[in-house]
Amino acid sequence: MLTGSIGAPFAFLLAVLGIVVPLLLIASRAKSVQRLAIALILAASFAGCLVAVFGFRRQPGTVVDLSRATPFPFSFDVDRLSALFLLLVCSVAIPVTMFAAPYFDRHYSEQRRNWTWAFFSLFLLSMIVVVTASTGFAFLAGWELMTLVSAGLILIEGESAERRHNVFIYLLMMHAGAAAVAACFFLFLPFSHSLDFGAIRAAGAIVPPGIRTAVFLLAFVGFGAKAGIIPLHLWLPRAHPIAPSPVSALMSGVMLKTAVYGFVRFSFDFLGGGPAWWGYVVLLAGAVSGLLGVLYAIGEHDLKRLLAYHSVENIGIIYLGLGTSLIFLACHAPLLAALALIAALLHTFNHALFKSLLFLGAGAISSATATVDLEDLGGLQSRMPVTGTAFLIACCSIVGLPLFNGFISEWLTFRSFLAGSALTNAKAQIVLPLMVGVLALIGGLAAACFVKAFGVAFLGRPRSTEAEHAVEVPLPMRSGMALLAAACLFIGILPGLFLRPLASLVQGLIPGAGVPEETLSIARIMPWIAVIVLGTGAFAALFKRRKRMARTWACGLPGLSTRMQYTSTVFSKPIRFVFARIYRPDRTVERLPVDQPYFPASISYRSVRTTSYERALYRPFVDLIVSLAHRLRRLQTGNIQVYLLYIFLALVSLLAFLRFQR
Amino acid sequence: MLLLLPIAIPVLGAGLILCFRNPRVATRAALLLGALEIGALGAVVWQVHVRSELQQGRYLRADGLSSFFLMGIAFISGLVLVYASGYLRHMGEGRFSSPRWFYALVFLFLFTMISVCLSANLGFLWIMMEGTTLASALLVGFYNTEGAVEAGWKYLVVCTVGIAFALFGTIVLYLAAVKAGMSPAAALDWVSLMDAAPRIGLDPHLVKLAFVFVIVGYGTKVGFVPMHSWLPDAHAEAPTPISALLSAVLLNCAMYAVMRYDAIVSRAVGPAFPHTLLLIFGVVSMVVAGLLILVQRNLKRLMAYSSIEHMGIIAIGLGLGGPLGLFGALLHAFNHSVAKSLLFFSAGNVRHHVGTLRMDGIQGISRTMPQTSAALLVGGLAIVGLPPFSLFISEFAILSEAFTQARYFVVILFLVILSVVFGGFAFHFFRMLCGEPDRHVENSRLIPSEYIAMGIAGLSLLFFGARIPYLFGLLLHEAMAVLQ
Amino acid sequence: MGLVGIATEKILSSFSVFLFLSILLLAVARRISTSVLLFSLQSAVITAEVLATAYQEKLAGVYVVGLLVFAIKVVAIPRAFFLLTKRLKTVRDVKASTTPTQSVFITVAMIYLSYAAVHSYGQAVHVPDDALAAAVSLILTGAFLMVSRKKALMQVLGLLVLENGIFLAALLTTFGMPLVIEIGIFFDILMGLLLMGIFTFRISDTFEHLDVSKLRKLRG
Amino acid sequence: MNITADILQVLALILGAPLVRGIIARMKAVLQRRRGASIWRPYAELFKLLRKEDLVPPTSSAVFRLAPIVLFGATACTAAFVPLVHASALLGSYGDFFLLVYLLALGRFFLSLGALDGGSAFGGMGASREALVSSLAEAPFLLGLVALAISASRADIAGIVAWTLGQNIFNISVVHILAFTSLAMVALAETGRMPVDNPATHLELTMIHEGMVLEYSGPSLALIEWASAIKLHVMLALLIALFCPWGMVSTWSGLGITLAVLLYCAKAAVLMILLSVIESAVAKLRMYLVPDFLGVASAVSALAVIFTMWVRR
Repeated sequence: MLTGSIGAPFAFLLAVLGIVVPLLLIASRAKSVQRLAIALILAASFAGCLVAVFGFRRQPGTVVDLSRATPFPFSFDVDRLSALFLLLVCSVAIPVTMFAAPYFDRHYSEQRRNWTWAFFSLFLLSMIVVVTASTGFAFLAGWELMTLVSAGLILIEGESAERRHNVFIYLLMMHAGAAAVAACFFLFLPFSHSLDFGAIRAAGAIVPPGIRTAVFLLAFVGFGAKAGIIPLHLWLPRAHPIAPSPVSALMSGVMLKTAVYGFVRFSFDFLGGGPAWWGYVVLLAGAVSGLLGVLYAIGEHDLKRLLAYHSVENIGIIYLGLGTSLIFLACHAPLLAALALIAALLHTFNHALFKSLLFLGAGAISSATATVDLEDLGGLQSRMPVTGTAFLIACCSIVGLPLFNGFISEWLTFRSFLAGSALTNAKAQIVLPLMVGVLALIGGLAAACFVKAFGVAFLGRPRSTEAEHAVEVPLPMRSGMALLAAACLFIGILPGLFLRPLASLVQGLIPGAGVPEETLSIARIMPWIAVIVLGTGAFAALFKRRKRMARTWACGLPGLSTRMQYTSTVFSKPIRFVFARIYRPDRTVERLPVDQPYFPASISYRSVRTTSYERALYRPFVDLIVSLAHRLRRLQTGNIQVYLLYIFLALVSLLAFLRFQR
Repeated sequence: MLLLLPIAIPVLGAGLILCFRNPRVATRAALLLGALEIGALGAVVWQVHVRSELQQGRYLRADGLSSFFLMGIAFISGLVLVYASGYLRHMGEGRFSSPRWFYALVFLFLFTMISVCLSANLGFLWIMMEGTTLASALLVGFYNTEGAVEAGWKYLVVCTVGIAFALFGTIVLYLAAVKAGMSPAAALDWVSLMDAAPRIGLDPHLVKLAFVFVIVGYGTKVGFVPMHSWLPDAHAEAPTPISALLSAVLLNCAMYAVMRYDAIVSRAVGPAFPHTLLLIFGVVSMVVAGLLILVQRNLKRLMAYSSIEHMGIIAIGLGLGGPLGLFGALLHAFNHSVAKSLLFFSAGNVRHHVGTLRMDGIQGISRTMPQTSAALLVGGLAIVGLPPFSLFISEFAILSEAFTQARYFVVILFLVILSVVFGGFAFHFFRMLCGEPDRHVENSRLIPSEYIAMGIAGLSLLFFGARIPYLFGLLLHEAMAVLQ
Repeated sequence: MGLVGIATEKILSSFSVFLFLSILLLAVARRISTSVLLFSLQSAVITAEVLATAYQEKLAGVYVVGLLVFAIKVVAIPRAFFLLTKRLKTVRDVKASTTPTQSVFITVAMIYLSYAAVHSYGQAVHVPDDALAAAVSLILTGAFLMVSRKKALMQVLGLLVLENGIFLAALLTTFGMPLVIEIGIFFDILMGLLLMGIFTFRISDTFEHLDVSKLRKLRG
Repeated sequence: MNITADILQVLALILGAPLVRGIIARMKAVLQRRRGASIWRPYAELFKLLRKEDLVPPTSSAVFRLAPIVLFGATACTAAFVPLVHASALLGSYGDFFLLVYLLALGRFFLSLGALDGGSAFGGMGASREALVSSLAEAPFLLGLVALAISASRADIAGIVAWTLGQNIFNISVVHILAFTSLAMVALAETGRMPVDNPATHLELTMIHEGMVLEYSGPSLALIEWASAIKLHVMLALLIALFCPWGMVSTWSGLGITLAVLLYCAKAAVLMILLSVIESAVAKLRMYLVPDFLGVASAVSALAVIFTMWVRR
């Protein structure tokens, strides 16, 4: 039942999250019970981190096996890849739980709060099950549960028509994605005869090429839908913003990573890489998602939608790394493949840290000023210093500036592109170095977007009374954010501590790969860079003496009003003007009354900036199915004679089938 | 002698109940009779488990497969009787539409279905199957409204025509058996037919002709697509407990009959022919019913089409045949009946409190009727085959079998239709459960009988999703052994 | 061989022509009463064939079945029909959805089809071809009647013709199934008729007409 | 031994930066037939500003005063990567050009935030335009450097310089020409020189870099001006080191060093003349023509990368 040293804590983790906490919360509404539940969740997450760290060093083997109880084999195994993602889930869960405790108290009534906490712990459980499952059945059960529980968490917040529509799209796309993922597992059945990961891994070699391609494409689509790759990202900017902030932090920071885990598990662990065009498909998807994701983000002025689009961009960067690694595998360069995979996995971990911090920051803003619309915020840094600083660190990390963790993984991705030029394969030699330009453009635009996001939200003068009277969030929320910010800085300045285990993990996945030299050089130089920059900065700070207040210069006018500041829409106007073709905003200008254009009573201007994928890509497909259904509905005419005719026709056609078959 | 008990109780009970004029007494008597009936069925199931088969004269016999379906009938009829006891409190006192007539017909209906499962002789099986149509036709037309009469008439005529073809199929099989040298008395007996099957198979054309007529005949009762037209009308117009019985139990009995024939024919002429037919009907039913779910306006018709779709899934399971396919088909039959009865119970509550079954008239019931909408949600999630519930297990088994046999065409359709149905159900349930409730619907709480019925159904869905009980597993494997 | 033996020989070989005749007339019948009369004639012919087979095959059970057929299908059912048509006071017209000429053509096609079908299976069952063909054409015409007639009673009649066809086919090929099963089948047919009668009354009460094609409220 | 040389190089780079600006200003004035201020004026300006007090808007937050410090720290750090006279730089062999580019990006990021914190329209306008220009400039910047790295098959700057030293002066490959053009164009955009942004202007509507620093005064303004001077000098030194490093010495001998310094000053002078000629001859580009300017730079650098494949064969 529980094997190995980490079996016990892992079982404790599952039991607490899965059974103890939900039952406790449903049973009683007392405040003490709820605090106990939160404490249990924190303890379980901490145990999860321990299991992940110890799991890293031990030989992989089933940790917890429930197969005797369940109809199909249902067991868990913490090998190196699972350990990394388990660490990711649990390490992000601790600060998010600390943040969520006061947040839920402030936002929800008594009864809803218990349901939210119950679903919260089930949500964590489902993600842990997904990343540590070692049989197909357990993985799929966790996968569907994750979608259901997250949809439940969103719906608890409210039931407006627009929210329902978004959750409906979310559930529909996730279910279709899950069907593709299920197909991936089942395609191995004729060869592995069981859905146990070990059997699938063994069968990976004897699977014919046709099936391998089918599995890869299904995995790409199935996990791409959950990760939010561009054509399949429709649900992401709709579902994340409407979830409560701690939940959208978990969804954006952690749930997307389970999709990356699934894709890596299939393309590297089970299939062990494939022909080169696999890599190019993933590379293209990554580039498109990265570019379009950041461009749409720049157009947004709702902070949470902006962050959701940035998840699409960062997933794009992760897929760039994965694509490069697949290309190197196809060109038989295991060392370079290892470098690219390390870059992708590190960026996955980094993204989990800073994206959840960003969403927690957005949550802090929304609980302090009851709005996340950038047009109404401003001047929050002086009112909410800790949130501001944490948000600033997260912005620097996501943009990939040195001294922060985002830079390490982007730098490794750059170096893997550069290393691509050393390949003998002509196509890769050209495409990969050019990808440097794409990633640089993504990085530049991300910098522009987050200057806007942080600058408009936190700096300058408050643009609304709520922002004016904003007050710092309580201690647990601040400590949660501080924890994540510290982690971002720590990995940014001392990456070595993290890169060595990652290198050993990747050696397991890619046979014949040593430790890439770049990981060592970056680990050596980053501390020096930090010393120089901070030292010079400290030296420069010596010159600063007395500070005198003086009103901002307003070209001699009596005083600046808050409306004179740059808002987020105006800030992004130049970039949106340059990339107008991508946005294709549909503007509607309406003059009332219509017959007298020159004496308008009122003129209203409305422009929707992001291109509507729903109208272009999904609506025709859905309309086709519904029209087919309507045509079928006409078959049920209501007349009994027609029904009898159907039976006789069926009989006659079967008899004819029998007659000719003979 | 024990086999006579489960048959005698409903028949005598039906007669007994008729003479209780007072509705409350009739209900209590019905509950008592129901308990007796379940006890008798339990005893039979236990005896079969102990002695692997029970024979009573030439016409009654219980083996592993029949005991599995008997257990299903016992469980669902128990739930229906408990629910009906609460449901009938607002039924009028018409000449024919009073509780005592209702219970009498219900027990007659149970009698016919139990004897279908206990029949050893294919002719006797046909007679009792025709009996189920007759008993339930009156129940479908019980409310005597325009819709009910129309549904009752269509149900009676279409099913009788279907059953007539099944009779012709039985006769052709009987002919083939007699031609192959079996004595007339033994030629309809299932066990001897199974033993003599290879000999009968020497002249395959007659056996194939017989199976074609049987699958069209009993297929009408199961609700396969070209012959399904009666099902949505009958289930939508019948009173709720009856539509639960129809959907959950009657369709399974019809499928039981198809299984019996499938066993004989596949042993006679090899599984290729019957399984291809089952697969064709299964896939066509699933696709057409799955698409029709999208455009339904009436809640009960939505449930009816979902039953057709799930019968399609069971047929696909049977058509695939392997160990997992059979396991999935049988398990799916049981799971579907539990989930479908839960859904019909909640639909009945919604109809009573909101006043209409048209889904655009039902709005925001999660606030006005919290428990019923919770039951509706649990039923909906289960019927769509999502993990925590038991239907996910059986669909998982059927999918594994389909992939092991590398039938990619079936699998693609299967997965696409599952997503389409999920979309349809999500669309309908979101509109009903969320949104602002219209004013005049007052908040309502469940009465104890409804609470028990729905609670047991919901809990068993969850329980079977996590772990199949040991005894149930044994029964399942004995049933599979019979068909192998 | 005796007079009776020759008679039974004659019956089995030539009576099927009367069945074909009854089918054609049924196709063109305008009124319900003539249809019922034709049905009882048809059943009488079948009773004769049953008794002939019983005599030839020396099977006691088949005699009982023959008497049953006579009692139910020749006497009881037509009487019930006449009672019903009188009580329901509805228009006696059959209201077919196909013109008489079309019906005849279709019935002839049915007869041809049944001959084609029987031919391929006929020698496997070494039974006089035309008798089996008559049985199969009865089935097909019964089906056609149910589909084309709009009146509820005519649909019931179509069903009965269908059942006649099946019964005859069963009798010719297998000389009747075990007696208990035969009796059970007859009992079921009777109960089915009883219920259809009840429903016909209900339809005429609620809808004031018996036109089945107008029952179209439940759609989609 | 060469640690001290490297540190000297870094100090020379940082301290010599205002001088470079002074010389360029002087050359422009001479070209425009004006006397122009002395080349040491930027130093005087820095000392003046350092002695003044720091004016801070009341509504701004701590980021306003933090921005110049981080900008100066980051830009000074980039100076450690570029070799002037000695073939290796302090961090030349460890860090590569990605690090250099992104350190510059760090400085720009905080400067833009400082501009927004001022709370005036000009800060926002400067920051928004800087966002556009810098985001479009990063791609050609990196692609140009990648082209050189591929032809030298080395990623660190010192390695590229060492490789170019080994090449013969006259067989200039097409990759180098294309890379030089694109990097020169990017340098103009990065340092805010004429075609993209007019450094000397105070006309609100046209300025990008000046718009951002409008609110700053006293020591903060000094640090910002000094940092932009360092960035100009670093770009200059980078162009010289990557494209014509001949004359650099690898050993620390007295004669060699003086010759190298003289050669470096000559090369720098040539580039400065070129820059001031451009600044005097060319009018400032309209705001929405800058993306096309940078588009050309990225196309040229992409072409350079593609040509590396054939050149090396």
